[in-house]
Amino acid sequence: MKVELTLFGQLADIAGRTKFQLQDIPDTDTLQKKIHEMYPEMANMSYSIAVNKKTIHENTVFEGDANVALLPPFSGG
Amino acid sequence: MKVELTLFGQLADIAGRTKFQLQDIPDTDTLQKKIHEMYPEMANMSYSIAVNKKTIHENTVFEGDANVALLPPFSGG
Amino acid sequence: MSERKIKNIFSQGPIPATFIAESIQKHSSQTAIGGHSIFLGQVRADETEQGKVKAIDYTAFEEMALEKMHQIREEIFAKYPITCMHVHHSLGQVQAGEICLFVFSSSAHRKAAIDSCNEIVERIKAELPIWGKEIMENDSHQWKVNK
Amino acid sequence: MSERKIKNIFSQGPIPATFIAESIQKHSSQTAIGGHSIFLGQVRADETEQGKVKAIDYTAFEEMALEKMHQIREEIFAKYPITCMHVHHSLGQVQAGEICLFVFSSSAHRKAAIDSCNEIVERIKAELPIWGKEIMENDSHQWKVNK
Repeated sequence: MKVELTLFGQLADIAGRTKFQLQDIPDTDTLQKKIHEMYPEMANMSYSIAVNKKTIHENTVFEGDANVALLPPFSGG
Repeated sequence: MKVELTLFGQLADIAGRTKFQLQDIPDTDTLQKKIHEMYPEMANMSYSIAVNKKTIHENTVFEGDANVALLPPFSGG
Repeated sequence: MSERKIKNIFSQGPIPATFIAESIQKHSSQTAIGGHSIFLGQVRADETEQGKVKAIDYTAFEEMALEKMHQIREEIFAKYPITCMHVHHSLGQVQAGEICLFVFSSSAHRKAAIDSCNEIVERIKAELPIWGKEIMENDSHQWKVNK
Repeated sequence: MSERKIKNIFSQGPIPATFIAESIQKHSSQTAIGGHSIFLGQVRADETEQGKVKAIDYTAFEEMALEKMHQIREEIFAKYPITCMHVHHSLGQVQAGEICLFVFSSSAHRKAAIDSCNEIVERIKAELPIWGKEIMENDSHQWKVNK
């Protein structure tokens, strides 16, 4: 199972890239843990998670490959 | 003492004119009575009275010549 | 009493969209502004008992309206932290589909612009001595009543 | 689910005043409309700890933003008796003083246009995945935070 990750705003700045893939991630809690290991700075940041373009509000198990986006607080308009 | 009267909207339609003068009118109550004698239709109409461009809310005695306007309900915008 | 001059708000005929664009464009040099709120009144082709409205013919007690508008302007500036406000109202004939009222309020943050614009519109409709005569397609007419 | 298509709201760079005028002008054929409410967001030259803002560079998660906007549109049409609504948001760089957001709502009577326009603006700011990076005159930058 493959997670295609997209980062926006300040999160992309920190990662130095906007897209990458992670393998063998069963759910969003595991994903977040992994991300915070890779980029400790993100552990203290506020962001939301969208799985296949829907914002999730609790741990979500991936049922097959997933597109996941990490979304910093919005500042449009 | 002279009252210079200006009529707007439907009131001007009824009078068939927008301006005329009346003499020897001491106050707005007398003025209204006179107007309603001249144009009985106006007695049943809702309008406000402005003396020298200020809307009045009770009988007002003229202190010298006055400009009086009869204002139907507003419908700007 | 404030030093602001009494501004004219009236112009003959409809308010062109290009005039609105120019007014917006002029604010690009005011870089403290973060939000503009605009209200436009457009003449409706209402179906009435007298017929279908094709235009409204506006008249006003101009001097009194401008004095009243001046007072409203002062009160709005005192009440809201806005950068500027502009009001334009048509006189004479405005056809159905054309713009007869343009209210434009700007501020650093959106709330003041939005709230002041709404209040200006309400006060214009309630307090300015302006009258609209609805002209029907069959050339009969009736005096408009604001709700 | 409604039949309305998902509309694009994004365009590159600032929203020109002439575009706004054209949008207003197009509504002159819709003679059931009595009021238009417009909100414009303009980039502010804020003084920040990092320096003075000269531009905002907007990015968005476009597909998600358009799906969300579609849902907002459906809900607004269900809630308010409006004739039409239009939303345009900039992507890329918008200089201080330029327009980055254009929300336009129209209805027979003013209340629905005004209330829906306000609600659309609030929802855009709160719910659409769009980010503004403030570019300073000294070319440093910081990510904008909506209040």
